[in-house]
Amino acid sequence: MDLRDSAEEARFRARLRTWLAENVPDESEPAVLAERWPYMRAFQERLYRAGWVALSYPTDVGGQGLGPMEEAILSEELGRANAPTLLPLGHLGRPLHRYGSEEQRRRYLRPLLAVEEIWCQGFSEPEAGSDLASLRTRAVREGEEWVIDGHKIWTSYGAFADYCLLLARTDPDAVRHRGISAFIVPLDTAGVTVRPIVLANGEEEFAEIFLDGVRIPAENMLGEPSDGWRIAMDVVNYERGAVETGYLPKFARYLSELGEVLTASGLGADRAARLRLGRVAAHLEVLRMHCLRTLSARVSGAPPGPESSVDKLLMTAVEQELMDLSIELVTDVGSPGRAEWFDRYLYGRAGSIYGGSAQVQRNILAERMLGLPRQQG
Amino acid sequence: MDLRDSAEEARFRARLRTWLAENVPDESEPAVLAERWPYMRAFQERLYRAGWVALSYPTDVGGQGLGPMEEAILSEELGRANAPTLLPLGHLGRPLHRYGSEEQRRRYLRPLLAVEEIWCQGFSEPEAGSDLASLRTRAVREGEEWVIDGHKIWTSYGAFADYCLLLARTDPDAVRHRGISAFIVPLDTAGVTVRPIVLANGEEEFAEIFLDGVRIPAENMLGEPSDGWRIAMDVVNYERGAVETGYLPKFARYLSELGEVLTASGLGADRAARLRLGRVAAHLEVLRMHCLRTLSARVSGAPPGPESSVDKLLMTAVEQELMDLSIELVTDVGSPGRAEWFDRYLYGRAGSIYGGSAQVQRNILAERMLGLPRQQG
Amino acid sequence: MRFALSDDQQFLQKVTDEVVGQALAATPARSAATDGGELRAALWSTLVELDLVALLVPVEHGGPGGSLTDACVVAEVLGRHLAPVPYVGTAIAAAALLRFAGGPPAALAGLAAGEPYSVLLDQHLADPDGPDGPDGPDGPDGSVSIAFDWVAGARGVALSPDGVATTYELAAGEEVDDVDLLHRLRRFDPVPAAAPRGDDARRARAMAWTGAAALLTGLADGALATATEYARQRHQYQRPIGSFQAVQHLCADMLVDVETSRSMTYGASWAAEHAPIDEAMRVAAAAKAYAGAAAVRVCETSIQVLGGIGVTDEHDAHLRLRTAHLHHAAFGGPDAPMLLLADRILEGN
Amino acid sequence: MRFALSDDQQFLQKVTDEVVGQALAATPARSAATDGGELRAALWSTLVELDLVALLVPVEHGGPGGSLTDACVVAEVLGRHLAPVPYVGTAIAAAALLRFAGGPPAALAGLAAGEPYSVLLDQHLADPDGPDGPDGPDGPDGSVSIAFDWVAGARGVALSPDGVATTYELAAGEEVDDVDLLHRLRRFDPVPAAAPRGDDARRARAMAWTGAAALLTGLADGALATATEYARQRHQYQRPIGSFQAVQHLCADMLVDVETSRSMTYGASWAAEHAPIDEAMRVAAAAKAYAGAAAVRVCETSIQVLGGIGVTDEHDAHLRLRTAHLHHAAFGGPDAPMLLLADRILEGN
Repeated sequence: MDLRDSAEEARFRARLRTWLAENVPDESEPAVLAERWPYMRAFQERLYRAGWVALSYPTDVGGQGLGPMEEAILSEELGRANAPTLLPLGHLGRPLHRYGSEEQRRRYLRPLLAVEEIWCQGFSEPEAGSDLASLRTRAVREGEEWVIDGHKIWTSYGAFADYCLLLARTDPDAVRHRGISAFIVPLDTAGVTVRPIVLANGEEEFAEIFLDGVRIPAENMLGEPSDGWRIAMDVVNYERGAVETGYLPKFARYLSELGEVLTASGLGADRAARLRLGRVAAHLEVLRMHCLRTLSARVSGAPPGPESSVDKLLMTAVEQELMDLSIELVTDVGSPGRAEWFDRYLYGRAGSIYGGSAQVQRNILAERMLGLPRQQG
Repeated sequence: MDLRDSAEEARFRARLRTWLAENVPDESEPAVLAERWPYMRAFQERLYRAGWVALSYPTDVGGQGLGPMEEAILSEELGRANAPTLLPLGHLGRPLHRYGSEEQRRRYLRPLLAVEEIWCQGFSEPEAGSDLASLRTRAVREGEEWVIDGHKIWTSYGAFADYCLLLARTDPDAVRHRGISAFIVPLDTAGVTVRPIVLANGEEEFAEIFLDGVRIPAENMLGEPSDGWRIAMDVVNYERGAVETGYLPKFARYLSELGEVLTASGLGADRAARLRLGRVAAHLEVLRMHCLRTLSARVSGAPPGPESSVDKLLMTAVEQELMDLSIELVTDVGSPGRAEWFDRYLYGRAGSIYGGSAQVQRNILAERMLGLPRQQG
Repeated sequence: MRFALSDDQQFLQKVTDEVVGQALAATPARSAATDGGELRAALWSTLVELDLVALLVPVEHGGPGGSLTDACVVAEVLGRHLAPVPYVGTAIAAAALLRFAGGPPAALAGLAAGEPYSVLLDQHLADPDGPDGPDGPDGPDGSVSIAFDWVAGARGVALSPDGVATTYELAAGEEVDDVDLLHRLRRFDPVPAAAPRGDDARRARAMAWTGAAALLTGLADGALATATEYARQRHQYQRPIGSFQAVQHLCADMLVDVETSRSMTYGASWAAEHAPIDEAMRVAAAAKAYAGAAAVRVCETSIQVLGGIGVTDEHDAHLRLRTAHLHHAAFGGPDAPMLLLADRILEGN
Repeated sequence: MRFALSDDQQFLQKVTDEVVGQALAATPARSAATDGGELRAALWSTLVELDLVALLVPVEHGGPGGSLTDACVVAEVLGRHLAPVPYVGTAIAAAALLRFAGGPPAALAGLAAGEPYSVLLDQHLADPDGPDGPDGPDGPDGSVSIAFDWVAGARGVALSPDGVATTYELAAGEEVDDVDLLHRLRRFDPVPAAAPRGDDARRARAMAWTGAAALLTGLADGALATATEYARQRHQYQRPIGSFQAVQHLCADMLVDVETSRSMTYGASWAAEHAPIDEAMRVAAAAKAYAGAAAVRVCETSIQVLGGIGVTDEHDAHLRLRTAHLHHAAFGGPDAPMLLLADRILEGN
């Protein structure tokens, strides 16, 4: 155990801090997505040009050849500097890197990491949510093309994306998660329609993608036929880890804002409020420590496994507890900021649903980590 | 809606209050069961002689011919008078009354209600807990006798009982809950061994009953062959209702004691403690109101159904919340009374297990009240 | 003792359910968030015509002479349908304040005739022992400025410092950006006001709390119905999700919350009107505290069962959760009832 | 940054696990409640022989020069096995107090040699802003009287009012009837004491909190193992109960609690010893608060999975729950760490 930066890590952190001090924009993050997207994208481009993106990717694909520790330091320092939220797209580079052909890696990976081309993830469908293996989108081979028909949903930032990493059924006879393949789909192909989904808090970061006779070249399959499930599980496990999502600094900022609310309302000395605040603060420390542990385990290079469901459940629990606290503390109707806190709280309710519902995460832990007997039926 | 006593109910309550003022013993309930049992029994005998027991049973079997309202008033007034806890045996009279032959009712019901003969319930087995239908105790007909072999567990007050209402499998070929019959087993019969179970809090109110070639007369079957399951469900539904258990007054007393603890510790003005206390107080009001509603529904005479699982889950939740509060408020190690509160808290953990675990109650509500599709497998 | 709805009340429930159900089948509740008040006004006049708004107005002032239980039956149905009308504010809270705290007879008669009244919220006044005391950040000592369940043309009602229900013209004012999209709040120039301390004002408070509890119970019941319906139809892993024990248990916990809230609310609907004032306050406080927390819990769980669609703007689930939060917070904040109950116990020692 | 046990620490974990496991397989932990101290003494001398008790004693006073992480590895194993030894009190809390708060060198040497030391609990002192303040009901202002993890012959250690760790002969005294049956408390004549305010005393407090968190993590891990083992074997409805989703999800929630407690505890085991004092306190406070609440929750859930046998005296489940509650409450009560964390945030504003 040693939570100190190594000499190398310390140098990295110092350089990063200096850069952030000069480059984090003064204006704060716009609330409306249409303004927030270019704001986030511009900062991420600036980060990339300065060499702070794709830290743990090899240099030959546009990364920095560093490790997960540097990714963690980046996440911490961005939070400390109150920097714009990063686009949560880094995990889509992983499957491209791992399963892509030489040509695919060369063609797609660098523009993805450089934020020149935006990617999204086409996994869920209206009838295939937690049960991803029941997906119905199908791809049929016709000569040198695949013809894709289907309907994807819950695609993050789909409205802004250029490419979609899409799952489709290529073998209609294979059962469930066999027979699924992964494709690289340019979203400007004829037959693709993208429609934003408005969330309860007004957010439009998700979208639906309709695919109607969409033709893509045969070489746009990622990996081998029927590799789709394996690729999807890799992505999902990365997605579940807290580290790459930038949640940690965001939560810390929220907590500090709640402290300000308390102080302003004169409740700072109230023991009930202090106990609640302290409880959430403890949970945030737990999230931080658990992320450090997860990161350390990743230094070996092994992709995350079913234990990432612990990370996901923890992250969800911390977010929901934090948001519940905000609703408990900001209860005077019409008090300033109440509607904004409520929007965050509403968004937090989605945490136990997307990326596999809390129920699915518990199934995974029970059967794959604890070895309990399979549920019957 | 009218929560006032009717004129008749008001007269009943007034008479009862007068009697209780003169008859509730001054010395408080002993903590140790060996002393508490005779204390409880003596008071219940006194209650019976004065006509306050079996209020809602017909007069011809030793009851008072009144209704569930009077039972509720009794429960309330006993609590208000800080009277000894009633023996929770009243629900065993119900199946005797409903399913018993003329002769059985004549022979057993009055001594049961009069506390002359103590009854217990032989349902659960080591391998048949929540899944009562998997019970293995068997009764084989030999001439004019039944021969019973098996092992019962979690029998309340089994060590003090004279008779056991026992479930046994009489048809080994019938599946699960078919083929089970109910018997009246005198516990002084040869082959019966009763062994107390010591609970984590030191309580010995439960017992195991071993039956080894126990022979009872053929006429000791209650109801028809294979009526056992129906009889058991009746008992269980009565048992789940809060009204006949005397919990309500006990909880109110505990809450008032916790108020004293708070006042004594100087935490009476602490908002955190007051909020917690108020939350539990609200839940106690809910329990009271829900019991009144259940009672009103019973005025029609219909036995309770699957909705009694709401009562049971509510009662458990209120008890555990109350006990959690006590542990939160009495945290100074070694502070006076902490060990006693802890014993009550430990006992509260059993509330979500006995009488059908909380999980089983939720299954019942989901499938039988909400009509959700049956669990598969 | 009789804890059950009378035949008349069951009829009232059925009629209200049909009328409101039909109206909202034609025009969904959510449209009230953007239609400039059209649906709200249409639904309100239906309720006025059926004499449901005037239930708490005494006969001598033109009301039909109903009980708080009657009004709670209506409020529960409105909550179940998520009806965007100012029923709790006008027909229960304002009516009770005018009736018990000596409000002007003309106002009661106007209310009976369908004139809208909006309660000026005393969230900063309701907890005399709270850290805020009666001095809130909204204005000078003991003043109120936020109108609850406001509609265009509504007069405001508040308890003036002498403890009498007083009405105010609410000419100007600005929309308040709170969480509920179907029940409106509007901020006006502060008027002086007192915490409900006298017995009459406390009775009115108990009735407002109970009315909110009834609406909250209805909201929860609707959320439960939506979730169980979805759980029966939605298939994942080749079976209805309602056949999974995890989903079943979420639904069962919702049912417990709904049924126990209902017991508490109807018990309080009798006690808040008829019991001695201390008991009325105690029982109403329990109803408000419990039904509020339960409704929030149930609406959250319902969203969990609904999965992805439950967090979209187009589904009503968030509208329901929003309305639950507003009513949980209204009339003194969520903590005031619990603090009152605690102090009862502490005073007893 | 390296968040992982070293090879040496994994070896330490393995050896401790084997030694303690063998000892308790021969004589069950529960016998310590009634055997007059026999098992406790036997197990303790094994730990002393292996130099596990002296891990925090500096080399110059005869210790092996271990780290707090080493001691937490041992404490976690002891918790998992429910070992009835005064490890947290003597080997972590007392050792840290003697070492950091200028305790007499002879006491550290004695501790290294296996002499028992018992920490005098300052539960009434630890929360300077709490309603009690430093004046507890146990004696005059700033006095302590309850010895934690007491064994026959133990000397007491407390922070005297000048902020220095001081030892006391504990001649007489009476057994305290608290909740834990395996870790003993004894009440003595009060001695004057101070809250841990100086940096050295706070470091010792951070280490005691972290040690308790390690024991609590082990307790929870053992409870989880017991429950999952039972869920695999116990059949109801003709299938293992562990195949029911409701049981699976209870177990999954326990696993999340255990793994996250573990992350927090080991993170704190480094920070409490090495980080700047404010960070050390913050992280240790989070570990104590979180692992305490999690262990209680997990031990309760484990009982639910065990069903009837879980609430009997003969099963260890209640002993585990009892030990969890004592350690959750020790060293200042369950609230002190959370209040400290809250005040950090509030001071930041």
